[in-house]
Amino acid sequence: MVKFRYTKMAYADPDDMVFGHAIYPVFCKNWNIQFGAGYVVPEVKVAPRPGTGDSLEKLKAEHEKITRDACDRAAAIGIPFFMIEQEHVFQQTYNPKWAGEITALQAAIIEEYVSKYGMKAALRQTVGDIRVAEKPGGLRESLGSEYDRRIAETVEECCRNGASDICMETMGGKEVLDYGCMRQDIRAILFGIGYLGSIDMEYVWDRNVKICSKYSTNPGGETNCSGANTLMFVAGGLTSHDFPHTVAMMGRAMAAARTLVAYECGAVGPHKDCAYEGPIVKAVSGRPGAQEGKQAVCAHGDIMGNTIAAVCDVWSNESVEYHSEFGGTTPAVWLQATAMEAALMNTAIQTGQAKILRDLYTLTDRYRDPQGYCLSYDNAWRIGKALVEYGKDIYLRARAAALEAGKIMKEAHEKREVVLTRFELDSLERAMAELEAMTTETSRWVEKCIADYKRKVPNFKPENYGL
Amino acid sequence: MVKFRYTKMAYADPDDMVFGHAIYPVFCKNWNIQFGAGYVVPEVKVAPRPGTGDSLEKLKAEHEKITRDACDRAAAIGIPFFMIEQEHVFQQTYNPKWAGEITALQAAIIEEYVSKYGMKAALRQTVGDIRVAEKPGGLRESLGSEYDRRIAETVEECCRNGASDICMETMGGKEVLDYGCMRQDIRAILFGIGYLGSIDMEYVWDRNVKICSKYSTNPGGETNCSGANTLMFVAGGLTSHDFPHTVAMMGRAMAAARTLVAYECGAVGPHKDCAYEGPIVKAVSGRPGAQEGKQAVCAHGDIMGNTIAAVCDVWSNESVEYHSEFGGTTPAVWLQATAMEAALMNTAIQTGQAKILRDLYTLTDRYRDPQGYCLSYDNAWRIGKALVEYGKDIYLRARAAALEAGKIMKEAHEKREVVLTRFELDSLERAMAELEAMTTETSRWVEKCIADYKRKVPNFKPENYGL
Amino acid sequence: MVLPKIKNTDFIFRRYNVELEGPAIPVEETPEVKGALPKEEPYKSLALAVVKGDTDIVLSKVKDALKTIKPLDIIEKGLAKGMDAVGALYASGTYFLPNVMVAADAMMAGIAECEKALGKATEKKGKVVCHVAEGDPHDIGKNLVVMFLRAAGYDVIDLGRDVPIETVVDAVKKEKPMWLTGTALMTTTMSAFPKISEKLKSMGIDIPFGCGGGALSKEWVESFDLGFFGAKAHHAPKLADAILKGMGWKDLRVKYNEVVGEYSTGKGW
Amino acid sequence: MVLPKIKNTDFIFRRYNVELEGPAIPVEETPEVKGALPKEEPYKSLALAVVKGDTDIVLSKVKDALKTIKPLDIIEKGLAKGMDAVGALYASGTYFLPNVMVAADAMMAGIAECEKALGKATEKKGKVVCHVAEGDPHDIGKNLVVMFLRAAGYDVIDLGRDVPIETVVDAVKKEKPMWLTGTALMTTTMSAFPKISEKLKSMGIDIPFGCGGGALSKEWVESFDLGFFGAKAHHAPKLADAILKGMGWKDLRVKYNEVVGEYSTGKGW
Ligand code: B12
Ligand code: B12
Repeated sequence: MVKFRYTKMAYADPDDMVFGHAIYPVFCKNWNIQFGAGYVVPEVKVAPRPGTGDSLEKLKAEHEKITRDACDRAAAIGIPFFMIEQEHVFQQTYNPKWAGEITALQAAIIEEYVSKYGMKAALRQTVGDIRVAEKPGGLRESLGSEYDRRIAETVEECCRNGASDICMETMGGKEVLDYGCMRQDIRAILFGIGYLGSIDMEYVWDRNVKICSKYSTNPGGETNCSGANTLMFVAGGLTSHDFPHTVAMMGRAMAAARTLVAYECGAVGPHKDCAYEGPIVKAVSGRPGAQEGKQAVCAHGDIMGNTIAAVCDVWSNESVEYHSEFGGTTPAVWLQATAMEAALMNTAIQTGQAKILRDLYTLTDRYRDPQGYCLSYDNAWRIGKALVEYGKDIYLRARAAALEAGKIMKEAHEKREVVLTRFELDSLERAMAELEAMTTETSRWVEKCIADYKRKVPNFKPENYGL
Repeated sequence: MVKFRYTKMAYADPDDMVFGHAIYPVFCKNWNIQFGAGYVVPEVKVAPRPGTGDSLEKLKAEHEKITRDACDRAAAIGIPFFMIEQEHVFQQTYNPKWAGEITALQAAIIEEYVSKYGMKAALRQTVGDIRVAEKPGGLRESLGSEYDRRIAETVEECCRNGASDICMETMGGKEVLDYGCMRQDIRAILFGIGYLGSIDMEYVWDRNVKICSKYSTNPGGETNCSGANTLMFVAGGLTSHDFPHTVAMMGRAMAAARTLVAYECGAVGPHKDCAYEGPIVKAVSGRPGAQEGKQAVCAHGDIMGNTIAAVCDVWSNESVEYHSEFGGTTPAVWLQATAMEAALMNTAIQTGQAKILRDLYTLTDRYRDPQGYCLSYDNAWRIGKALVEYGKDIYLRARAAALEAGKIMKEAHEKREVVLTRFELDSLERAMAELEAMTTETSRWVEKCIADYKRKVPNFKPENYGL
Repeated sequence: MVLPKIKNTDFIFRRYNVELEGPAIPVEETPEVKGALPKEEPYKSLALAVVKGDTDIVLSKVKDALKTIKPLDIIEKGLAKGMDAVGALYASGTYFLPNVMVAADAMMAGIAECEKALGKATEKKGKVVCHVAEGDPHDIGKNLVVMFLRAAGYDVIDLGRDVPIETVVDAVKKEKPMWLTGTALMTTTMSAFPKISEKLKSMGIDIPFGCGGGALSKEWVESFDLGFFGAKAHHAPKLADAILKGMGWKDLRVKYNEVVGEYSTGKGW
Repeated sequence: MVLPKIKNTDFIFRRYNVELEGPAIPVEETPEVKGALPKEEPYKSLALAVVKGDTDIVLSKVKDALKTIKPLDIIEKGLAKGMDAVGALYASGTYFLPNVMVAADAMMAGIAECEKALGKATEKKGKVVCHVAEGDPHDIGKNLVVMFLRAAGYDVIDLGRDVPIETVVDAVKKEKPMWLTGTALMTTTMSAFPKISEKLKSMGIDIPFGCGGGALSKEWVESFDLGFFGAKAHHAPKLADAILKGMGWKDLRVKYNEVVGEYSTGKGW
């Protein structure tokens, strides 16, 4: 159950938002680190190599390297604090015992360095959402989902074995979102992300928060990877022809409404780095967030890699495969990359220039693409504001966020601040019109969606959402 | 022959130095790009994979990928201008025909993109210095060096086939420097970098400038990779125990005296990215320079990756091997990385905040390590100033630069701005004392060095330097 | 914002898409459509309805046409031509993915209508089995491959995502497809592919195994037999056509760019 | 500077080296030296002179000692013990590379003096051939390997840099070393190593081939027979000792960390 709904903005003025500072900083049980407490923490995330998932031994050896190489580099260049995030591969979440042993190993290595050098550190475990809608039991343990049962066990194992915080990237609504993504069907996108996604979030995070509290592990938060990131990814670069960036941005705005649910269930932040909806989420919640951008080029292309740094509290490389570069192995290289950027932000904070640097980041990609424009903290705040007006209704708030994003993009186009292509503009106008035409009676809208998408999307099973 | 010697500072005030601006901007013959003309140009450099040097066909295929992937990404994220640098592998310089064909291929691909998108671009060819002191003919064509003859031919082939500019990392003095590096012998370092290095630079660059002028190709410039970078590299990170960072910095100061020789022969800049002596060189010469740092983590560790950006005109990733990442192939990934940073700098320029960002960069690593402290533009300027006082004498000016760097580091330690370790401080004081004790009669000093190092360094052959 | 407006964004970025994508012209007037569309009616209108992705119009036109024309002609001379035009529009950058998707949906609806009239399924060009590796939930790439293949007239057995090795091998044994595709986006799931290749080989099955997805590289896919790397989903029909003409996995490794008619690393975005 | 001073640098970086490296104490008083140094004179002073890297003192003390003591005793009980202490000081982070280098120079000078008295070269522990790959000028890593091995009492044939494959193979054939090392820092020169391995194998020579240098990775080196990856130059003596004790390249691939007593990727800096 959610404990409350956001109906007010945490930040009264967007100008109060700045990197390294959150209204509700977060303290970690181990290694003395804080988030949003006046400094930006660099994060590194490295994926194990092909084949290493074959056995626990191999996977442990790989995680030992990842952790050690990162800690070593932290000492070598004088990084004062950092977070190592481990995103589980399938095998890790599927085998709770593996997840536990690997967490314990990573925690022990960090402990070794902390006691030698006295750095501040954190170990984030991002448990994989291995549930598959079309498999027996679907998304719910109560329906007999073996996958879901294992997820809960894995969360517990990670907490027990020394994780500083737990994150997830849940998949709720993904089947409908995917359908909408491929056909640019804005209603499917809204139903998938805003409605089904939010329902599933509540299910998962209510449980996560309960498990975490047993071990004083922080329930971190979410990202709408399965929805908004999929849209952003398929939308691609300026020269891609797969999905309009304007509509991807509307999906992103809806994602904020969904990502907030983790906090409404009691998660404390920082949410996950790939949540580009972060600035909206922070504006509404005042909680610290992780972001990725300019230094996540290893993981994916990005056309707002500076802008998105403006109000971050953790700065991440997203994810890179373990391998060697001339400059070291990837955990070393990419921790250094994010740490150097975090150091720049922390210098700005210490010299009283944080807002200047924030605005430089913001302006750099603000006009490059409609997504960067909307995720600039001032516009993000506006989207948040529209969202909380309908904060109690998961459908209406997601819709309001999307509409506000659409409005912002149209204004930008009219002011010639971000000139849109025909495709971007047409798609935007069509999506706006469809959204506006939707009924504001939630139950009627939901009924219609269920009926339609049950027919159109074979994997969509309302019972997965208690519907 | 050098055309002149630097005896005055181009910048009267260090505060006039800022990224993207040089007193003498450089124009390129092709693709409409300028350096130091009010914007920072991102650079990408990618090394071919193992095995691709086996044949011209393989090497061409590899360079086609490198060039195309970079150009593609430039279009995809809207990069307005960029430079592709190709550092030759042995096979490329050794076979002038290969170098020519590859240059032509790369130029054709860039042309294709420029004509489609209208971006500004440059193609830098960095010819390998394949000369080996101990092989027949040593460093000089006149002594029968086959390697040297081929270098000259390769320079010409690159010019003829469309290179925008030519750079090199010459090896003069390396044999003596290496000896000095391993034994922390400051005199050997000074003799290797400051004296022998400068003599060899004159030999190579006089020729390069002549060849380039036939084709209106820009003679770019140098880096003291073989000297100062070796020292910096062996010095490593804070936890390395191989060479004192303070003495490495003194070598770096000497390197400025040497790198300037290219300009004294008629090169126009930008010098090469790995010349961390760049801020000193720019202060003295007013010419644009390339630098690498925060976004060159792929290539090497770096403890001044922000500071070094402060006055750059080209921003580079140094070098990465061609391979795939989740986010694309390395040419795409790393061009994006440097371009995103360059965009931040260019935003600062366009919003009138360049000096603020410059100082944020500077302060970030200024106190992290004595090297970053000295290469902060204000201190770099001081080193340049000391250097030009003795501008006409290659020994004395390198010595003066090193002494000034030493002085700056001692001051920093005394002011507790950069607290040194015992090892760093001891080494610094010893080196200072030795430098101060040296005769200021150049010819006497040189004679003694020749005699000593002929004995101690088997590969050192004075005739390689016309001595 | 504490900072002022930007004087000149040309030094920061350029929106090449805006610079390149000229004014909107109706699709009917693009050279791609003009070139591919049939001249006579009702084929022309049928094809155009597919191009526009309008399922309702397609259905009504098909029903109308079925009164006088043979179902197979409707498909081949009408609907399929429309889809050809869509392919060309996508390739030239005029059409975007969702346009293709809705056009494909419209065409499929039309074909289904024709098949109803025929009383049986139409003959497909060939059979392809597609799947996403075990443990891997990333299926958008695979879905695109399926869509492009179906739109091009192939019979696709879609095994879905998180598919165990055995299931894949059994499907190949049972369905005897001309081509098997695999998609994997994670370093830890992709290792299923060489195992599948081993099993198939040990059963004497020599089938091209096109593998794609974020985590894979050409080099890696070519490290096991049968495998060839698939860069972009929209390459699938051209690859299938080539396989139909007899190209094997060894040829496809070398002639990939030629076959699909473009250079793509298949990495990033 | 347009910006003010930094309030607190602890949030930007920390100089862990300064925090860790306590106050200067004379090397004589470090546990490493106390543990390794001989108790009796003149061995103690001899060893200490090596520790301090003072060639002049070493030479005069050796000359002195030679009047009463056997050259081999001077080396084994004096000079070599000093070098052991140096190794320990380097490992613990008290000594830095140049300290090791000058100590090695001093010891070598002492040994040469003893050998003069002996009338012949002393027996070395074993023979190692070292080289840098063809086309590669980067030889600092190789020079360090050579230095560490010589300091540890090995006979090193240093072939230099930019060494053709044939030269390496011939040297191995002729010198019959217990170990061959190769260093390569460039992606385009490292491909010489598998070729060398092939040639050696075809001649029936099964010798551990330790390969290191910036461009290489453990995985790559293990992709050809004989090869094992060398991470750090100062590992060389321990590796040589292990080879002397009969370890082969296959063991070294697995037991590397155990043998050298530390974890190192050998990448970066
Ligand atoms: C969207 C996304 C998701 C969505 C997927 C939604 C969906 N329906 O597929 C969701 C949220 C579910 C998700 C979940 C996870 N993800 Co994810 N995800 C992504 C992301 C951002 C984009 C992937 C995508 O859809 N791309 C677009 C499609 C179209 O591309 P594609 O499938 O590659 O297909 C293209 C080509 O490859 C080609 N193609 C593909 N197959 C074939 C076949 C043939 C024959 C041909 C010709 C062509 C072809 O065609 C397409 C182009 O035209 C990537 C980032 C990235 N850099 O890849 C991460 C990424 C793949 N995910 C990653 C991770 C770690 C995860 C999680 C494990 C995270 C976690 N711990 O929770 C979970 C999975 C949990 C689990 N079950 O194990 C990592 C994988 C790292 C690794 N180890 O390898 C990535 C790389 C992100 C990163 N950098 O960290 N993810
Ligand atoms: C210094 C340097 C130079 C100096 C070398 C001076 C010298 N005496 O060696 C000079 C200037 C000559 C030079 C030249 C060039 N360089 Co250079 N250079 C470097 C640099 C910065 C540092 C290398 C170094 O000395 N490292 C320190 C030593 C100690 O490390 P090491 O040799 O790896 O050894 C360590 C371990 O590997 C180990 N080890 C090594 N061997 C063995 C063996 C055993 C058995 C064991 C146990 C251990 C072991 O021990 C050491 C640690 O304890 C690197 C950067 C990098 N990231 O590596 C580039 C680098 C190697 N150079 C590079 C390039 C491209 C060049 C040039 C080709 C550039 C050009 N076009 O001019 C030229 C060469 C021209 C030619 N002839 O072809 C690239 C190579 C890229 C590629 N294709 O692979 C690099 C990686 C830089 C980069 N990122 O671009 N370079």
